[in-house]
Amino acid sequence: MSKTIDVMKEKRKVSEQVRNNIKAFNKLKREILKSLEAGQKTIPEIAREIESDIDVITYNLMTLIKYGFVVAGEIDDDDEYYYYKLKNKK
Amino acid sequence: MAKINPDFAKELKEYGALDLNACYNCGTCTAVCSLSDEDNSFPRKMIRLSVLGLEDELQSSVDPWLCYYCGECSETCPQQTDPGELMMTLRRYLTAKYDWTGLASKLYTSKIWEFGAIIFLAAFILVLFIFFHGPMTTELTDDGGVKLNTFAPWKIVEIGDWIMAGLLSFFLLSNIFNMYLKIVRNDKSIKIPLKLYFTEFWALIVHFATQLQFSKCDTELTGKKYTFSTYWIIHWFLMTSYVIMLIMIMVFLGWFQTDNIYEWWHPQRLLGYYATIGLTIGIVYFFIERIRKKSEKSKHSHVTDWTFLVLLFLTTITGILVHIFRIYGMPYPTYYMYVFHLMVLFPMLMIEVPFSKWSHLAYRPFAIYFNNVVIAARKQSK
Amino acid sequence: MTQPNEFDVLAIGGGIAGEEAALNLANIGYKVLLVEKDLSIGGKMIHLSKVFPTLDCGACITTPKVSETARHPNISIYTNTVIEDIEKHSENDFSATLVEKPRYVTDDCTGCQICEEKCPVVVDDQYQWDMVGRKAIYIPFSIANPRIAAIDIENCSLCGLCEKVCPADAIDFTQEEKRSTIKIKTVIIATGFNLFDPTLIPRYGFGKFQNVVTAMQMERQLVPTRPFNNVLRPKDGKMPDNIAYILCVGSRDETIGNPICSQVCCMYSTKQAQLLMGALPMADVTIYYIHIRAFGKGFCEFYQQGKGMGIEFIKGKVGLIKEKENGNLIVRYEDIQEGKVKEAEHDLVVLSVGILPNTDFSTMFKNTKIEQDDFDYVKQVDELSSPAKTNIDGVFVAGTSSGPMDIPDSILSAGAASAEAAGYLKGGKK
Amino acid sequence: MKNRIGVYVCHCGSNISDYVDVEKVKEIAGKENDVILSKTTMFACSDSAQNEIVDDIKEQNLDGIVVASCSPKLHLNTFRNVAQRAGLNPYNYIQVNIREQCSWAHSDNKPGATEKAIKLVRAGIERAKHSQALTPISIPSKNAVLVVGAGIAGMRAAIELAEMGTEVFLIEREYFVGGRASQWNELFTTNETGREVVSRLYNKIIKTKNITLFTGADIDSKSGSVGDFDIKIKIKPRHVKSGCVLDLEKFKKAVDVCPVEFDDPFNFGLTKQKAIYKNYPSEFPEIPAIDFDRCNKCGECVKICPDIDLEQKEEILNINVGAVLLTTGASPYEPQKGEFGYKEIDNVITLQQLKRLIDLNEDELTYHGKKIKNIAYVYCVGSRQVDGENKYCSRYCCTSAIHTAIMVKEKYKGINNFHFTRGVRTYGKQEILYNKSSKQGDIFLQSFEDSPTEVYHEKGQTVVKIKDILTADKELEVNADLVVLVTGMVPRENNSINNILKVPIGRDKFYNEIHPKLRPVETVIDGVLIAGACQAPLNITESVKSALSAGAKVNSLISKGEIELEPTLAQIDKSSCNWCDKCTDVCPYNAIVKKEYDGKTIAVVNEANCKGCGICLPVCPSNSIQLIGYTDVEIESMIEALID
Repeated sequence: MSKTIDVMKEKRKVSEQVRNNIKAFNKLKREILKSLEAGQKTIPEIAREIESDIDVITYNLMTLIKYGFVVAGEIDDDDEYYYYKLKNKK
Repeated sequence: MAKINPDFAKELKEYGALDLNACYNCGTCTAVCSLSDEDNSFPRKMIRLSVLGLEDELQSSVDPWLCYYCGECSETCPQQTDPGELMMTLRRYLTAKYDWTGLASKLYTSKIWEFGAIIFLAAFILVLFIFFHGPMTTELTDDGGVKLNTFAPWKIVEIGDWIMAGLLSFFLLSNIFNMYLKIVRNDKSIKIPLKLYFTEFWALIVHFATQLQFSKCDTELTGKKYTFSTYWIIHWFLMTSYVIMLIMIMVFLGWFQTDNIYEWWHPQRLLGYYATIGLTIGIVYFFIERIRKKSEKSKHSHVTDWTFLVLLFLTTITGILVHIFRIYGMPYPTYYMYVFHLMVLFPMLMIEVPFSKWSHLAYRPFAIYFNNVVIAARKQSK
Repeated sequence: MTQPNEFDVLAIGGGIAGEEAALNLANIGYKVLLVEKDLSIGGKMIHLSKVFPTLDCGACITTPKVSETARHPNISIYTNTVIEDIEKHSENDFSATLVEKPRYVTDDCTGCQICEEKCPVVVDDQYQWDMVGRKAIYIPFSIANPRIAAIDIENCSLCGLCEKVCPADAIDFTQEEKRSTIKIKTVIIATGFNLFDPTLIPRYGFGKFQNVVTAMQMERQLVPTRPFNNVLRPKDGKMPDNIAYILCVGSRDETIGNPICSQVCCMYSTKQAQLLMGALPMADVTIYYIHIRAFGKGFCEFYQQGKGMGIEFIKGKVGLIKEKENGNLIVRYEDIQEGKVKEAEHDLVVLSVGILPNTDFSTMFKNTKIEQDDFDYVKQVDELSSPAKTNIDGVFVAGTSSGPMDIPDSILSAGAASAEAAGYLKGGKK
Repeated sequence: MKNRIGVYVCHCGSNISDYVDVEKVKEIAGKENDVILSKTTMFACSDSAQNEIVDDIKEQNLDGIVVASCSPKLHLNTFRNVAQRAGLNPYNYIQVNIREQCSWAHSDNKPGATEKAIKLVRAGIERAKHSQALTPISIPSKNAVLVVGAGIAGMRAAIELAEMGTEVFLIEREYFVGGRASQWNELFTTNETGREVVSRLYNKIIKTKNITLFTGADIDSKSGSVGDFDIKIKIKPRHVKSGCVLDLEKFKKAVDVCPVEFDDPFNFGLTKQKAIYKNYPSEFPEIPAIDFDRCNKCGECVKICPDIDLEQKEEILNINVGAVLLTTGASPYEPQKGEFGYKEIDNVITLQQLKRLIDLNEDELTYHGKKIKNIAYVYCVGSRQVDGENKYCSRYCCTSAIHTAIMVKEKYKGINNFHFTRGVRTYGKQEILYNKSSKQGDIFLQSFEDSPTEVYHEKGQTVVKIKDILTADKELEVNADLVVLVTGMVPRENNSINNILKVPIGRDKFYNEIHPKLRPVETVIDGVLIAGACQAPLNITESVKSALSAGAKVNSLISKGEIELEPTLAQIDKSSCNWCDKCTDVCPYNAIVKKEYDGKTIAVVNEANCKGCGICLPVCPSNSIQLIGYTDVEIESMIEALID
């Protein structure tokens, strides 16, 4: 059965920005998930590890929570930052 | 306990304030002002005192002199109360109140007085020249210049200068003393150790010479790319030019008003050129600013602002013309222009220095000095 | 499915006012068409946390009205649809052109969200006010109505995955704009409001300092379907413990052209502050204000309650905000009661942004222009005795289209519009 | 007995789940006998959750459902509709309130809240098991309404209702219509005067066919219930014959000869009034009236004008309506003697008096013969009280005071206005008035609750003093020629209506609606609606909005010819009842009547009147009364579940 997406592909072109966004998100997703493989971490810890701007980490980490890759854990001892961990790991 | 005087705002309007009553006391103006601090929080406090008509408190306040009218407050005021212009107005008001003769008040609030005084003083000079001028010789000097000193011998003019300087200083200093009484001696509860007058004296010197506060306006506090330095440089250029001119005619008139024509690099000519160029550029800049009304501080021009600029401009132009007519050997134009030059110069100095805009140059550093003394005294007594 | 093209009433805007007006008229027995430009009805209210002064949750009050509207036999709803023009021919005789934008998803969608899982694109989620990402195919929000996905074609990578995985075969990229003309007898404008964009006041650093947020962003952080796992700073995910509210951002301000008071910010800020004290028991909350406008039924008591809970109210509007290295913010303000300029450090600053008219209505009416007041809201031509009446007979205004209003006032205003519209309909051709 | 029960435990966002362990509640409920399924849901009221319930009922063939969520006040009907859509009788749906009764009430004790929720849910399940399928009672309704109070709100609602096709009886307690608005001159924002608006509306009313207006009329008694109220209206005689408009000359003479003189309430005591009067010449209805309580029946006026009839008697009129709309409005707060110098210092008046004063003074503002220059307005008198009872903000007064100050300044020369405020609340577009008054030179001062403005008399001067927070707490004072107390709103005294209709009254003493957002103009008394300033302080536009809104609700309620009523009624067992009269005595709704049946006298319930309150049950000596929907079996099984 032919897909309707082909109709759309003839009408529209995907912009460079959309492609770059996907690449950037996938890269960050890989890095964040990899970083959390080793154990739970706070946002500043993740940002330090993968040397990215902290606000970018916050945004993407929260998106990963929304789509079920990561869950929030306990808060740190200073009551400042939550720990985040992979969803399927205890 | 203080009584409210709602009529005061109307009185203040004559000095130039716009919609000061529109203020709803949000404090934005004070919060954005880079010169405002915990010791001196303005301009809202000044607006409030003006609206309520608490004259005693206004007159004992230094805040208006601490403001350099960067215009941030007026730009950000949500009620368009124009606090910056109110501070300018209060400076006019205070100038009038410091002046014990009451002339300043008349000059600020009445066009008849302002222009009448100019015409009167100009006429006085004209009469002096009509009756007492020297011979109007067409004979030129060896260099081909006009013999100005024959028509108006510098020694005699210098005596006139000194009399005028004496008068000016008397008025200005007595007004500053009046200011001192209002600002420092108003609050009798604070004891001011004599020592402080000496230890804080540096402020007077520094601020008089540099108008340092000005540069503080130029911060990126509000996140805007707003350079105040251009303004400060031009102001400083104008002020030094003016001071050089003043010193040359007051102290070194014999050296300055010569019949000899020196080479162009001679210090007499160089200083003269610096000063005239400085004055011309400055005046033209402020003319343009006031006409364009783009920056906050030049949006609203009181009649005295224009009078001052026009007089200064005429003085400069006539001074330049006297110089040109003299070195190119044109006797009559030189003589007439010289008379006209003095007819403008004299009223300008007599009115502006003790009673009007030019007195600000003295009041500002003195205000900072007095303020520092009071604050230091308050801190010591704590 | 063929839709009828004749209705008694056209209600423009599916927010709480549009729904209330539509429900009232439908209950009397009129056929109503409700047109919403967004993907879901419910307006802004459905996104709110709890609402003042009763503190019952916004969704709890909106959703029953939303479902009642959606199910009412006398109400038809077009979402994702804009009105191109409305023409009045005579009394009780209007026509309108509607343009329904393609969702690229058909009504067969069950809202299972499998497509959303697979979609590779992540862009800002406008329903969470850009604090978190969403996919290019998405259900607008969990309690959206209709709960049908839509494709954001601008950001779609055209990978076709969604179409492959959809169990209901609901993806349809061949959809195109649908234009239709309808006949109606009366029109109710309920287009609502926009929020002030605080980037227009650069002194507050919104957009530059990420820990400066709008009240709507805070509102989202306080609802159960929030973007983060708790109330957190958008910059670094830190739990804030010293929060400031700045009132009158974009209202009562001539410099941005909105001299009037927005009527709700004082109360919603007080409400959020109370909720924050529940969510973050250790947090300090400071509200910087000019005047506290707690005027409605129960509002003053609510404000006193907030004070009693320990919210600090400081009279004085913040002049500017500076950011520190650690993301904390320094606010500079004049403490009016002391008459002194001060600086205070907070770790999160909330801008209580004001209300501006949504002027979409202004271009719809073709043969007679709809009159606007000095502030661009719909002009009420007989404000004292017929508050819903506009300059066009048969066109009525409901809710915040006629000025800033809180929810109870909007609902009453919608009630008034429905009564006046019903009177007009009954009057027939006058 | 139902044996296929579905249980839904709602998170209510986090309203419930923050305190009650909803998962635990769900699990325990799932283990109960006859419970087929037990689920949690984020928002049970959301559309998707509703659909899920519908699907469950159909697929699992459920015969009873329990939703543990919020108060039934909010969502009982929502879920009854869900049941109905799924083909289940709505009365097999039971709502358990675990929000107001558990999570909110016990936010400090989470385990306790959870335990209580479990018990309540179990009781709910028991009740569902014993629930019966019921059919709502449908009663005919009359498409007619009684609107009480012919102020702007009442008149406006009457017109709109009539236009929508409902017959309207509009009654006004005073002899003249217009209420408070007729006392005010120019109004914000249109600058139309109150009287102009009143006359516009009055002219419309007399032209509208199906509105009947009675002035001098009050509710005397009420029987019946929604759809079919029988209401007796008491009409005070006007003593000036209707149908005859006195000519102006004669009326003036009649007023002249009247010997009775007293403070005119219309002008708040600023002027005197005679027993025969009209508040202002163009007042409606055009016929003057005689204040018979004050009239000494001397008969002087009758000599001048034979149209006057001192013998007229009170009339009682019966009307039958489907609903009642109360638009009885508010009164200005009357300051106590000595409150800011009121009635102690000569030149202290209220804002309402100032408004009348402006109306009465043409070229120059004088009070007690003295020319006025400085006016001090003291705000929040009778509102936002620190010590007094009125904690609420009266909403309209800031704007009203400022608007009046602008008018004073525009009308008279040389006035200075000083506003002693507690923070100006000119919300919304009213802000431009505040702006305007500031710009015209009015001076605003502000104090906080802890240091109120003071008014005192000293050396022949009235002084107003404030610690002004806008001037760093400086003490400031003004010598005022006139001190104007900006008084708030209090509800009108309506004791008779309150007693007859039993409308609930809130803490602020205004009538209380069911819910400010969901049902803002309805009261818990079916068929009795409220609108305008009797509900809360409101300005004219806001009152009219609420009045029109109520109009729409009234119309949709009664225009269909029939109304569905709750079937939860008292039911009397005919066999065991031996008429003893005890139940009729206690019934607050007059719903029980005596009837002959099968040769004996028994009590019978009038279904339209019965509210299902249950008060008759415990007084019945023979235990012959059951409350449908709350039968003894249901209640007993619930109690058992609770104590188990």
